Amino acid sequence: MEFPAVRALDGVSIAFDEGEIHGVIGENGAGKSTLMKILSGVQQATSGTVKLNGEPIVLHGVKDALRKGIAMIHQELNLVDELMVYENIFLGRELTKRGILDRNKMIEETHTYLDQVHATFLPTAKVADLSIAGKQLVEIAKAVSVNASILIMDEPTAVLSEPESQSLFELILSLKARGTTVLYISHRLSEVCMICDKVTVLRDGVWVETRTAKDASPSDLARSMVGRELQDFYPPKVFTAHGEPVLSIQNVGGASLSVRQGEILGLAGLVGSGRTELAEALIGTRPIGIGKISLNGKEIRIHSPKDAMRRGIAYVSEDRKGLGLHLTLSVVQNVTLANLRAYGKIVSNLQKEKESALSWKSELDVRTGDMDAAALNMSGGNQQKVAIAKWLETKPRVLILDEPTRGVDVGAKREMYNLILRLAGEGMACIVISSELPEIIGLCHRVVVMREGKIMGELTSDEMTEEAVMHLATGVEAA
Amino acid sequence: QTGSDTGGAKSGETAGTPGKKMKVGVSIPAADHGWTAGIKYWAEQATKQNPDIEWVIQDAKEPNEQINGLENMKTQGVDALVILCTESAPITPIAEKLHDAGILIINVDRGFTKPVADVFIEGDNKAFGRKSAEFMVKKLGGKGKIAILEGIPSTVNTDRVSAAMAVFKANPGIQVVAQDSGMWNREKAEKVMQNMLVQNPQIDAVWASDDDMALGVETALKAAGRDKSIWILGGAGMKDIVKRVMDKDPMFPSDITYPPSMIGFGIQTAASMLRAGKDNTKKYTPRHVMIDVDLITPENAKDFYFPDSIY
Amino acid sequence: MKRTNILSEYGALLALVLLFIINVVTQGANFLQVENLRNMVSQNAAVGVIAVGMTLVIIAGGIDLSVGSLTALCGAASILLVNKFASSGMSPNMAILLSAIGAIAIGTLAGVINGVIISYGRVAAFVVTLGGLAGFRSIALVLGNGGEIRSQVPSLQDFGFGGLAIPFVKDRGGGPVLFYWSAIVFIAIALLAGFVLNRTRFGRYVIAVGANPKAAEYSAINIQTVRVAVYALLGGLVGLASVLVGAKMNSVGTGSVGLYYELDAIAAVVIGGTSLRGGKGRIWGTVVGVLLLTLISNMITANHIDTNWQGLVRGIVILVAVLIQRGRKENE
Amino acid sequence: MKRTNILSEYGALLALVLLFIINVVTQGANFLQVENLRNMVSQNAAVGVIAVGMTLVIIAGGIDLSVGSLTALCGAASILLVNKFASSGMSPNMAILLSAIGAIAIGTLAGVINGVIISYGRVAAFVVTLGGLAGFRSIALVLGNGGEIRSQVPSLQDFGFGGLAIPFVKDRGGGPVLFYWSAIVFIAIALLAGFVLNRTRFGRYVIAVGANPKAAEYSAINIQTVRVAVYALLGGLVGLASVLVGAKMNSVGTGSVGLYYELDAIAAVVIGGTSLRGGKGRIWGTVVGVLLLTLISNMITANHIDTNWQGLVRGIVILVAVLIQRGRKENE
Ligand SMILES: Nc1ncnc2c1ncn2[C@@H]1O[C@H](COP(=O)(O)OP(=O)(O)OP(=O)(O)O)[C@@H](O)[C@H]1O
Ligand SMILES: Nc1ncnc2c1ncn2[C@@H]1O[C@H](COP(=O)(O)OP(=O)(O)OP(=O)(O)O)[C@@H](O)[C@H]1O
Ligand SMILES: [Mg+2]
Ligand SMILES: [Mg+2]
Repeated sequence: MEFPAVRALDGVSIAFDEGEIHGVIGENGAGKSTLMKILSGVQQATSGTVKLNGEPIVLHGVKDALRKGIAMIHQELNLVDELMVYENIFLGRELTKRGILDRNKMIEETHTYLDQVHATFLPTAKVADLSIAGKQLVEIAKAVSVNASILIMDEPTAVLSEPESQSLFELILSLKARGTTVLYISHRLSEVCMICDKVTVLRDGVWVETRTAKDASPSDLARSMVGRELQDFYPPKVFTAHGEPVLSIQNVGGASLSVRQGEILGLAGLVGSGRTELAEALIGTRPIGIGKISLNGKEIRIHSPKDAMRRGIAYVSEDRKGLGLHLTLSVVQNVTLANLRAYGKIVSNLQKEKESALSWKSELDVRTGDMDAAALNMSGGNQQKVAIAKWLETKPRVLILDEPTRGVDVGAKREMYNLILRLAGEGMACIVISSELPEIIGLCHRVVVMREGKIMGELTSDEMTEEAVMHLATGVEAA
Repeated sequence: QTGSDTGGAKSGETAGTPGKKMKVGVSIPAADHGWTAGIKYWAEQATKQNPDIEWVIQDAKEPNEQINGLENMKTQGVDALVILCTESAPITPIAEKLHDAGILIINVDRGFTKPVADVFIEGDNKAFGRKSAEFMVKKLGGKGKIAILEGIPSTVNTDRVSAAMAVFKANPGIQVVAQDSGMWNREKAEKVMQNMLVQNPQIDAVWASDDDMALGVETALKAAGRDKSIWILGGAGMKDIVKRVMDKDPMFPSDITYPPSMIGFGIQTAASMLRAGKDNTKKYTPRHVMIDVDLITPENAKDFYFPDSIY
Repeated sequence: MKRTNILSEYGALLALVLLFIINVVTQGANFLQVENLRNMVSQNAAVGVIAVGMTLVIIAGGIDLSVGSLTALCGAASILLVNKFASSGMSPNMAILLSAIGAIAIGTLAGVINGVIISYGRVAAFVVTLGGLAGFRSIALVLGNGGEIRSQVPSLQDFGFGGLAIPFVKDRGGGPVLFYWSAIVFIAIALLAGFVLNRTRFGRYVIAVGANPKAAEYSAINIQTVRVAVYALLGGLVGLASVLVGAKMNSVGTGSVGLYYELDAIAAVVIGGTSLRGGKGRIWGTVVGVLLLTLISNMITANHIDTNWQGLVRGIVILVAVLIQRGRKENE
Repeated sequence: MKRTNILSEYGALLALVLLFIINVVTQGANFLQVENLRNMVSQNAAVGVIAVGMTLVIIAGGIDLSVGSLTALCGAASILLVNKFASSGMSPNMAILLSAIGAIAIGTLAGVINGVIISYGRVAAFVVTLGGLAGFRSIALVLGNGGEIRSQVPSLQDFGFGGLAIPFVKDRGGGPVLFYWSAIVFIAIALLAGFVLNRTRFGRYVIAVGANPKAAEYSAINIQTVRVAVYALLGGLVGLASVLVGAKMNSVGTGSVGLYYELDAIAAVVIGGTSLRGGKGRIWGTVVGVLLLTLISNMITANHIDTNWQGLVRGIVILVAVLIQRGRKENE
């Protein structure tokens, strides 16, 4: 598979056996999504063949692939926000009675699908009102509802928190029992080891190895992904927190918390627990109601992200595609957009822009050929890196990262953790919203756990265990 | 039920009964160029002079809008209507219905396709085309190169142009070297003329069929420095042009009248007929009045010059 | 961040009611005449039929500026056809029926052409249909060589002003007040379109394609086909509308008929609360929009507003009508 | 899935060249006269200036249908002003200058009003400016009482037809061929706008707001201000354009000036390869678009194309011009 300037896949040959769960891993930009897009008929391979049950097949578009029993959950959400959950799930295969849409039957069936993924919202909820994770659950339910013989999942758990992920695994196993073949892409290597039968590793579009997952450890996989030894994953914690709270909030939507200079504060919680909403209140895109926000002890009012930025508060959204980036703008333009003033009050210094963009490229190891190409050509993980670079550009005093390592490969994750630590070391206050518990525990100095918009409790670094966090997040003793 | 009650009170039959103020609707095309603007101006002038009557003036960009306006005027309970059609045939059916409903109909300029008007004050676009063309041929001594500017594609334009072309065809000495539409618009005419000038080294006269366009043409000629060698024949008697004719400007040897003031005559007719009771006056009011189009010459120009008109 | 409240849902209706009340106050009995109310519904029936089709096109993420010119083209064709058929000794009604079918067919064809160029040619709908705006009108002018085309079938006009008598009501002339066929067609089409949009699979696809083409494509919807279909549908409705116009005028002025219909139709759609961004909209809103526009003209006539000022009044009322519905972020 | 090839980048230019060649072939020497080429640039200078502003508005994700009517309004105002100033004993040139400033100010104000209602009132640009289309024209008509407003300052027209003499060239009259001020203004504005769009911070914001308003807001951009700014800018340019028109005509027909400018301007922008979806576009493309439109009219006049057929020719050429650029997915 080739794109202008990029050879995304190069002579990859893999065999997927019926009824197996086959993991596909690789660094950002390795070509996983591209491969899957080919298998699901979204893109056509420039060379090579696809065989189904030994028969060479040509896939003319998605419709054709679906007819041949191949369904895919894309890495990026592809839902119709304007429609309801059930309407999305049945989009393209609506049930009708005498040509008229059979609303009740579709809603009824949707209930069962939503239960399978343990979603708490109604079939008649408007997709636009769901959180990113909620939407992901819809995507999964939709893919399952097709009951395809081959189901491709491109980083389905990236935006899910523990319980959702767990229920997804149960679901996958039950599918396997039904004889469904599942191709599973993830950057969470532990998951891969846990549920996959086989794992295939790609690197820079080249097939590296295919092995049984049982006898593999995350670090083994990590090694063959990046092609070198990775010493322990989470960098050692150095406690750099000091001084008075930089930012502190009092009952914003019922939540109060504060973060100090050089502190890395974790914000844990389940899907829809209100973490993003809280963050958005901090940058003025959501009303803070009766709440108070104070910076360095002085109460401040923030009406817009612009206010927030002026005050040194930066927020990296979890919604990379919708809010984080301008996909049609070039990488350079994305990196400098939030901080453009620094490149000239009126006339912008393109050269200077390019230079700093390049420096971020190397700092965060962004994998892309052309910095002037549109961001939408980058792989998911690399897009994430650009989104973060864009805000580091503004040299914030408080950096709020919402699902920062979503879709980022292990190597890059480590670099990102190191970076966050270093920034904290330099006195920046960081709030890390993450649904990936190991990340919270491995990285944060302190974690605040939320449920239904309220703060359920707070754990110091040595109190942090997955059980403890889950207990607070769910309110039930972890069995 | 309400309908018929109020209807009775205002219906055409009781028109002219003393004390009761009469209502007349005036329906005209929207002012999208000088001449139609003139129509509006004269309509306002004439209505102002008859304050004893309640006037409703409504303009329309296209026939459907005009039909709607007429229907509305009916429900407003007008006793008479003065209509200048956006297009003749499309307005005829509604006019017929309104006439049947007992409303006095005065048709101005563009005639209905059926004799449904009580009085038809006709402007003769074919004559406009013919007479202007004849003058041009005469002035050129039967031979010369001319450019033709048409107006907005419409019945009026077609009538004028085809009538003129017939005359030019009949005179082999006359050579039409350029022909295009200036949309009865000064600016557009200026551009078109500009192109015609570079494309035709030799042009003796321009048949502009409308005074707005005539002025645009003049601008183009001046700009190209060819205003000495080419003369223009516009049409409709815009005050500026009439003045130029009066002042013996070589560029404007003549003009053709097509006075927008004719709407005023229509309005006046409606007013006086209603006052005296339309059913009585119908007896001696001519059903068809033809407004001749005259050739304006330096001699007679002053009779057609109205400095305070907007057109 | 979304704020959908009653106003944004029913703002258009509210505006209509307000304007209605204003008219009742200013015009009184005159306005409430059954005949006048009848006119409200029928006067813009043609534009209404077109606006309904336009709603689907806009929901599907498109737009069509060629409808006005296409009305003239289809209208011209239908009159030429009806004359031809009648002169070939066909019964008038038969001739009218066939000419109507002809007009609709031509409209549909034109719509398909628009749709194909837009979806397969991947050209912005705005330009393609801008081309149509110029092109279709031109063809109409050629057919009528710049002038008007008159029907030689008198009964065509009877159809244009025919309808169902409204019981217990007489007009000034003492005759019955007819609920015109045009109004009936308008209402029928609106109901049908509403059903298609909300109750059928096609309607669902129209929304999906307009809201998120990629998602629609990944859901195995053939977005090209859907796009072509909506334009074809609109084209057909334009053909139908042209018949209504032609019948009312018993002729077609090829240079003038349908002028500005595109703007009126689109205005009605947007006033009705359909977002030009595509992906959402309502037919009933469009109907309200059409009625609102008609009501404005009626009000202008009734209150002797000077013709120079009329544009301002029209503009302001339209603006107010949509401002009432403000607050829907997606309009940003 | 993006496919940006030479055609999609320079298709418009190619179309222009092709049409140019066609004209050279059909018209020969006539066409290549310096005077004629001069006309190509100057004839649509006013529309050109507007189209340049329109490009920014469209890139920012908006659209403005009110420019034509606004031209009439600003033009009317400028003539009234110039007469007033002159009659108050001011030097003609001074009067012209001040009236020009007045027109630009009025245009800007109108643009601000559009922009504020659109961005703060959260109403679709299409409707708001549709209101303007009706409203501004109406105000102009009121100013000119439906008719024409004539300038009492002869030197105004001297300015309209003044310019820089093109060396070594004489026209048929033997006089010098002037490169009109209007053309010079057009070119200057285009260059300026190109610079603003590609090199300035504001330009970048315009693109960002058009490409993804929400992401722009999250990137600490004040999208409201940017939106208002582009409409204000366009308004000001419309004011400037109206001065060019008024000077050339030495008068302003309040009912006729500026008719269909909005369509011409938007057509030019889209022909130039700017996507109506917003977020990307090019000024030079718009300039090419304007020249293309001018070339079409020139060709039509030159080849004696019947008035009735002109629309078809125009439509087809426009369509071909954009079809050449097909293949850019975002047009879907
Ligand atoms: N439409 C496109 N045009 C150009 N290059 C592309 C396009 N899509 C993908 N690429 C390039 O192909 C390579 C593989 O991309 P792909 O999305 O398959 O990576 P990935 O393995 O899915 O990475 P990630 O784990 O971050 O999702 C990347 O270098 C990417 O930049
Ligand atoms: N079970 C759920 N699944 C998806 N969306 C939900 C769920 N429950 C609530 N929501 C929606 O999400 C909003 C809060 O989600 P928010 O994104 O703020 O929480 P979060 O902790 O950031 O979770 P996420 O992991 O989705 O970001 C609620 O206002 C509601 O609209
Ligand atoms: Mg991927
Ligand atoms: Mg979140």
